[in-house]
Amino acid sequence: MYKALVYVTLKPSILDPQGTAVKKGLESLGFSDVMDVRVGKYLEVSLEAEDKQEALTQVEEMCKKLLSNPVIEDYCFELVEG
Amino acid sequence: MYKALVYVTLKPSILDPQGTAVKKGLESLGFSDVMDVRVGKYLEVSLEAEDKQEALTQVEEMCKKLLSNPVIEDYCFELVEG
Amino acid sequence: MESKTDNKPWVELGLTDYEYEMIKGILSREPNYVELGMFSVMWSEHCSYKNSRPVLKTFPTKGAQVLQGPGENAGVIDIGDGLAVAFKVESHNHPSAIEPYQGAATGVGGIIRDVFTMGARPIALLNSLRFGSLSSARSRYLFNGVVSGIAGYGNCIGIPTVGGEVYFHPSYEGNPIVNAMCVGILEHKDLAKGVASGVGNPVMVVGAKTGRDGICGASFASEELNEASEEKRPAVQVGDPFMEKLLMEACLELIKTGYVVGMQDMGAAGLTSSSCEMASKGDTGIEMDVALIPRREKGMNPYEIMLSESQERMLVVPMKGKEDQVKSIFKKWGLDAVVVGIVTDDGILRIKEGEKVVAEIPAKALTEMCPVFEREAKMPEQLAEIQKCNLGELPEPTNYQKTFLDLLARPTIASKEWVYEQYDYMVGINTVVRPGADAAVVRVKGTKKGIALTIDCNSRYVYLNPYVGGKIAVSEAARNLVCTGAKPLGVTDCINFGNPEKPEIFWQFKEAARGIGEACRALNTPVTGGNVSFYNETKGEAVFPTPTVGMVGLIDDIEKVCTLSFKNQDDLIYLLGENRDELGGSEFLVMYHGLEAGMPPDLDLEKETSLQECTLKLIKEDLINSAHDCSEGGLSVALAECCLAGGMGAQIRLEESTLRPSSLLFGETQSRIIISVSRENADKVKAMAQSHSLPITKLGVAQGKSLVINGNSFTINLTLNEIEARYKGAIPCLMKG
Amino acid sequence: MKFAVIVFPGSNCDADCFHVVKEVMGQEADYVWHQDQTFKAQYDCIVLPGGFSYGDYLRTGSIAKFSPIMIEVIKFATQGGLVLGICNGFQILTEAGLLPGALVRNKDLKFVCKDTFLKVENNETPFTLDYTQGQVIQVPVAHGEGAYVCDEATLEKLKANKQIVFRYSTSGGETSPECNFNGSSDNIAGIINEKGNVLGMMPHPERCAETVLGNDLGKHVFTSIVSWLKGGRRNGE
Ligand SMILES: Nc1ncnc2c1ncn2[C@@H]1O[C@H](COP(=O)(O)OP(=O)(O)O)[C@@H](O)[C@H]1O
Ligand SMILES: [Mg+2]
Repeated sequence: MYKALVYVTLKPSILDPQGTAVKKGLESLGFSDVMDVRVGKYLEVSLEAEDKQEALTQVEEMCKKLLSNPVIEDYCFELVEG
Repeated sequence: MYKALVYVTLKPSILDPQGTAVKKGLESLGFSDVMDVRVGKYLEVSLEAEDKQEALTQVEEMCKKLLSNPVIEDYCFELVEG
Repeated sequence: MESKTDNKPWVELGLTDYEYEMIKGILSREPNYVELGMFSVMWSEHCSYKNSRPVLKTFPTKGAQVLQGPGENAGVIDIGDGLAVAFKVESHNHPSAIEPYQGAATGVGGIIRDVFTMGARPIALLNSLRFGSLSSARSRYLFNGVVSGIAGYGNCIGIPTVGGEVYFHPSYEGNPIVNAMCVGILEHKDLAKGVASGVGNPVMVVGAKTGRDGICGASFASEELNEASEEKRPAVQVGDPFMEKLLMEACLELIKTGYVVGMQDMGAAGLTSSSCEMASKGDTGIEMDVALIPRREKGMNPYEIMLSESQERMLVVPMKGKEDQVKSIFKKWGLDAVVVGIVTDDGILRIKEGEKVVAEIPAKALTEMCPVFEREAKMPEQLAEIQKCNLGELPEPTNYQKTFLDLLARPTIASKEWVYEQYDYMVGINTVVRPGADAAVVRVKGTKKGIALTIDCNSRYVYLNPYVGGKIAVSEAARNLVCTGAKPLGVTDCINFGNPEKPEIFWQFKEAARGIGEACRALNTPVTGGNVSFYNETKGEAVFPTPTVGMVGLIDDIEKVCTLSFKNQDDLIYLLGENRDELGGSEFLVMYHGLEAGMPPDLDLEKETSLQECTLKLIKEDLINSAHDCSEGGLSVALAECCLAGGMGAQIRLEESTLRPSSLLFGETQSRIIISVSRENADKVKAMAQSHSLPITKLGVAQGKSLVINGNSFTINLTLNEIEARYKGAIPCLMKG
Repeated sequence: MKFAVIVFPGSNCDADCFHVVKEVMGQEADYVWHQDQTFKAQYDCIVLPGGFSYGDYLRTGSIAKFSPIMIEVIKFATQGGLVLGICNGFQILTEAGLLPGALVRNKDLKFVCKDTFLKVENNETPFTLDYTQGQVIQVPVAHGEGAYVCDEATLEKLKANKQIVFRYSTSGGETSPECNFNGSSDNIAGIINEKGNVLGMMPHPERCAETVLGNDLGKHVFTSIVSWLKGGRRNGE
C-alpha cells in the first residue's frame, strides 16, 4: 500500500480570489504581516501497487488526467509507503 | 520572510463526499487500485516575522482562528524560510 | 514579447498585411508594438464587428419603447412608471471550450457588468447552451463544467438565473455555445452611458487589480479552434463573483450620486477597448498613465496592461472634483478606485508610462476606422438537396407510445431540471414563474408589473433554412412571452456562426438576419443590442448556425400571470392554430428516421401575430387557465409538459384524419398554443379566436393522473409518473455516465 | 418591533429579508453594516441573511464571523436577544460558535435550489410558535454547503433538548433518508441554541412569504417572532 500526498496549486499568473479573501480576513484579524496567501488543494490518495515505481507512474497519470486541471493548475506529489 | 505550508484535512469521522467523488472518477478512468481518497486544503501563507519562533506562533494562531474549523477539520503546517 | 524578431509581428497578432498598411496610413508612421497590439484587439471580429456590421444594420432598432438601442453596453426599454429594463446577451464560447467552469463564469460576470454599467440593477440571468452529444465524455465534462460555472458565478453574486435553453447536437462537439443574458431594472434618470465627455474630467480605474489574464482574448475569440489553440491560449481568466458583487454595489451607489459622466466595463480587450470606446463616443481623447494602474503581478509592461482581460474592472469618468467622493464609495466596499488619466480635447488615446508616451492613436481609428467587409454570400451547394428530401413517404412508427416516451427522453427535449436546480433562481424574491415554463416571470417590486424573459433558437431549423429559422427564433421567443400574458417589447440577439469568410457561412448569417429582422418588424420587437461570435468551428467544420434570440416582455398586472399547467379537473383543452404535415427539422425525424432534412416548419408572420394578439387578450380577460407553446417534440410533448407542470392529467382525442399520426403527434408546426378553459368560458374563447380568424380545435379535457391521447389509428395511455420518470430522468441518467 | 438585517460583503438575501420584515410584516427594519462597531438603535431581533459573505471563500461564514458587528451580535445573543440565521446566516452562526456543529458540502457536491418539505419538530420556540407541532411546510432551499454535521454527543444533546426545530421530510411528514437531499445528520434543516433564542436554518422562509410567489408558509417564522416579542402566547397555551 502506498499513499500519495498530492498538492494542487493555481498557476502563479492565475487569479486566486480565495487567497485574496483569506489574506484580507487574516489582516482584519490583526495579522498585519501576511504578504500573500494562495489556496490550493491537498489530496491523500491511498493505492495498491506492485512497487514504488509503479505507484509513481500511476499517481503521475492521475494528477495529469483528473486531479489537476492543467489549464489553470500545477501539481506535485510525494509518495509514502504504508 | 517565511512561508507556511498549511494542510487542512477533514477529521476522519467526517464524511468526505469530494474524496468519494474523486475516487469514483479515478476508478472510471481505469485506476482500479485506488483504496481511498481524502480531499483537503493546502494553503501557502507568506509572512514577515522577527524570527522563526515568532512565525510559528503566528501561523499556529491563524490556523486556530481562521484557517481551520476544529469542529470538522484538523490542520498541520510546516514553515520554510524565504 | 516586444523583442520578437518576426519581421511581420502583425500577422502573429492576427492582422492582415492590408490592415497593417491601413494602420500605417492612419498614423502616418509605423505603429509600435503596443499600438499594434491595441489595433489587433480592436480590429478583431469580436470587437469591431467588421464582418457583421453591414448585416446587423438591417435589423429594426427603433420603437416608441426603445430608450437605448444598439451601441451601448446594453439596450434599454421603457416599461412605464419611470422605469426601464436594460438587457443584453453575450457569448463566451471559446473560453468555455478551453476551461468550461471559468469560461462560463466569466461570461456571466461580463454580461452582468454590461447591465449595471447602464445604471440598472441586475434582476435576472438567462443562458443558452449547446453541446455535442451527451454520449461523449467530453461533452459531459463541458456541460457539467459550464453549468457549474454559471451557477458558481450567478448564485454567489445573488442574481437569479431564471431561464434558458440547452440543446445537444454533434456539430457542437468541439465548440460548445455558451450565451449568457442579463436583465436589469433602472429608473430613467439613472441611465448611464459609456462615454467620456467633459475635457479635464478625470479617468478612473475601479475594481479588481490588473493581471496578465486573457491577454489577446478578443483575438483568440475571433479564430477557429484547432489543436494549436490549446497552446496559444491566453492565461485563463478566473472570475471572482464576490469581487463583482462589491463592484456592482459600489457602481450602483456611485451612479445614484449623479457624479458619473460615463462608465464602461472592461470586457474583451480590457483597458484598450474601454478607453477608446469612451473617448470615441464622447468625441474626445483620453490620456492615461499605465504606471498608475493597480496591478496584481510584478513587471507588467504597457502592452500587457493595455491588453489584459482581468475581470471585474471598470473605467469611470466622474465629474472633475468628485474624485474623493468616488474613492470613498469604493473604499467602503473595499475596492480600489484610482485616477489614471484625464479626458482631453484632441481625440487621441494617449498612453503613457510615467512621462514616456508608449502609444498614441486617434480613438476613432480603433473604433470606427476598422475596415468593414461585405463578404461574399453563397447558398451551400448541398442545401437544396437536403431541403428537397422527400419526407412524404416515410414509414410511420410502429409504436407511437414508445416513440413518444423516447422523444421525451431526448436530452434536447427532456426536462432541464438537472441544470436549473443548480442555479439559484429565487434569490431576490421576484421569481413568479420559475424555470421550466415557457418564459420566466419576475415581478417588479413597488409596482403591479412583471417582466417576462426568454431566450430561444432552434438551430436545426436555421441550418435547414436560415431565413425561416431566423423568423422562427424570434416568433417562438415572442410566443413564449405571450403564453405568460406578457407583451413582447424587445430583442437582444447572439449570432453564433462559423467562419464568415466562407461564403456559405456568410449566406447563412445574412439569411438568418433577414428572417430575424422581418419577424422583429412584424412583432414590433426591435433589436436593442446583441453580440456576434464567428469562427465557431473545429477542424474546419462549423457549428449549426445559432442566432439565439433573447426577448423581454411586460406584464401589466402580475396577478394575471398565466402558466402552462392544467389546473382544474374538467377544464376543456383547446389548440389555437392549426396542425400541418411538417416533419422537416423535427426532433422526431432525427430520432426515428435519422434525418436532418427537409424544410423546417413554415412560419407565417401574419398568423403568428393574430395568434399572439388573441392569446394576450384571452389572458387579459381572464378567459383561460393555462397556455403553452408547442415547440420541440410537437403537440404530444407539449401536452405532457402541461400535465406534468400541474400534476393533472388529460384525456385527448385527436380527430384530424388527414394528417399522418407522426406529424400530428410529433411534428413541430409553428404558431400553435395549447390552452385550457373553464367550461363556462368556452364559447367566449371560441368567439375570440374567430374574431382573430384563428383556427381553434378542441383537444379534450383535463382530468386524472394520466395522459391519454387517442386518434384514429393510435393510442397513448400513460400515467404521469411514467411520463415524469422519462422526462425528468433522462439527463441525470446520462450525466451519471 | 424593530429588526436589524446585517449586511456582510457578499450577503445577497439581505434585501429579501428586509422586504419581508418591512413590506410584508409591516415591522421596522434597518440594514446594519458589518463594519459597524455598535448597534445604533435598540433591536428586538437580528437577522443574519443568506448569501455568500466574503464569497464563501475558505469556508462558508468563516471570515464573516470576524466582522466587527459580530461582537455585538454575540453580545446581543448572550443577553437573550432573538437571532435568526438563514442559510449563510446559519453557517456564520455555527462558525461563530453561537450554534453547535458545522455545515459542509452537500453530499452530491452540487448546489441545489428547489422546494423542500420541512417538518416542524418544535413549535415552542420564538421562531415557530405560529406553526403547529409536526406541521409540514414547503420551503425552498438554495445552497451548496448545507449538510449539517456534528458529533454524536452533540446530536444526542440536540435531541434531548428539543433543539432540532426543522427536519427535511416528505410532504406527509416522514423524515425518511430519501428526502435528506444534502446529507445532513438526522435530516436536520434547522436548530436552535440551548437557551432557545438563536435559530439557524438552511431553508429560506423569506422566499415563501407572499402568495404572489406561490406560497406564503414561510411567513410564520416572522409572525412567530413578532408574536413572541409582543409577549407572545404560544400555540395551545
Ligand atoms: N440553461 C438553462 N438554464 C435555466 N433554465 C433552463 C435552461 N435550459 C432550459 N431551461 C428551462 O427549461 C424550460 C424548457 O426550456 P425549452 O425546452 O427551451 O422551452 P421552450 O421550448 O418553451 O422554449 C424553460 O423554462 C427554460 O427556461
Ligand atoms: Mg426553446
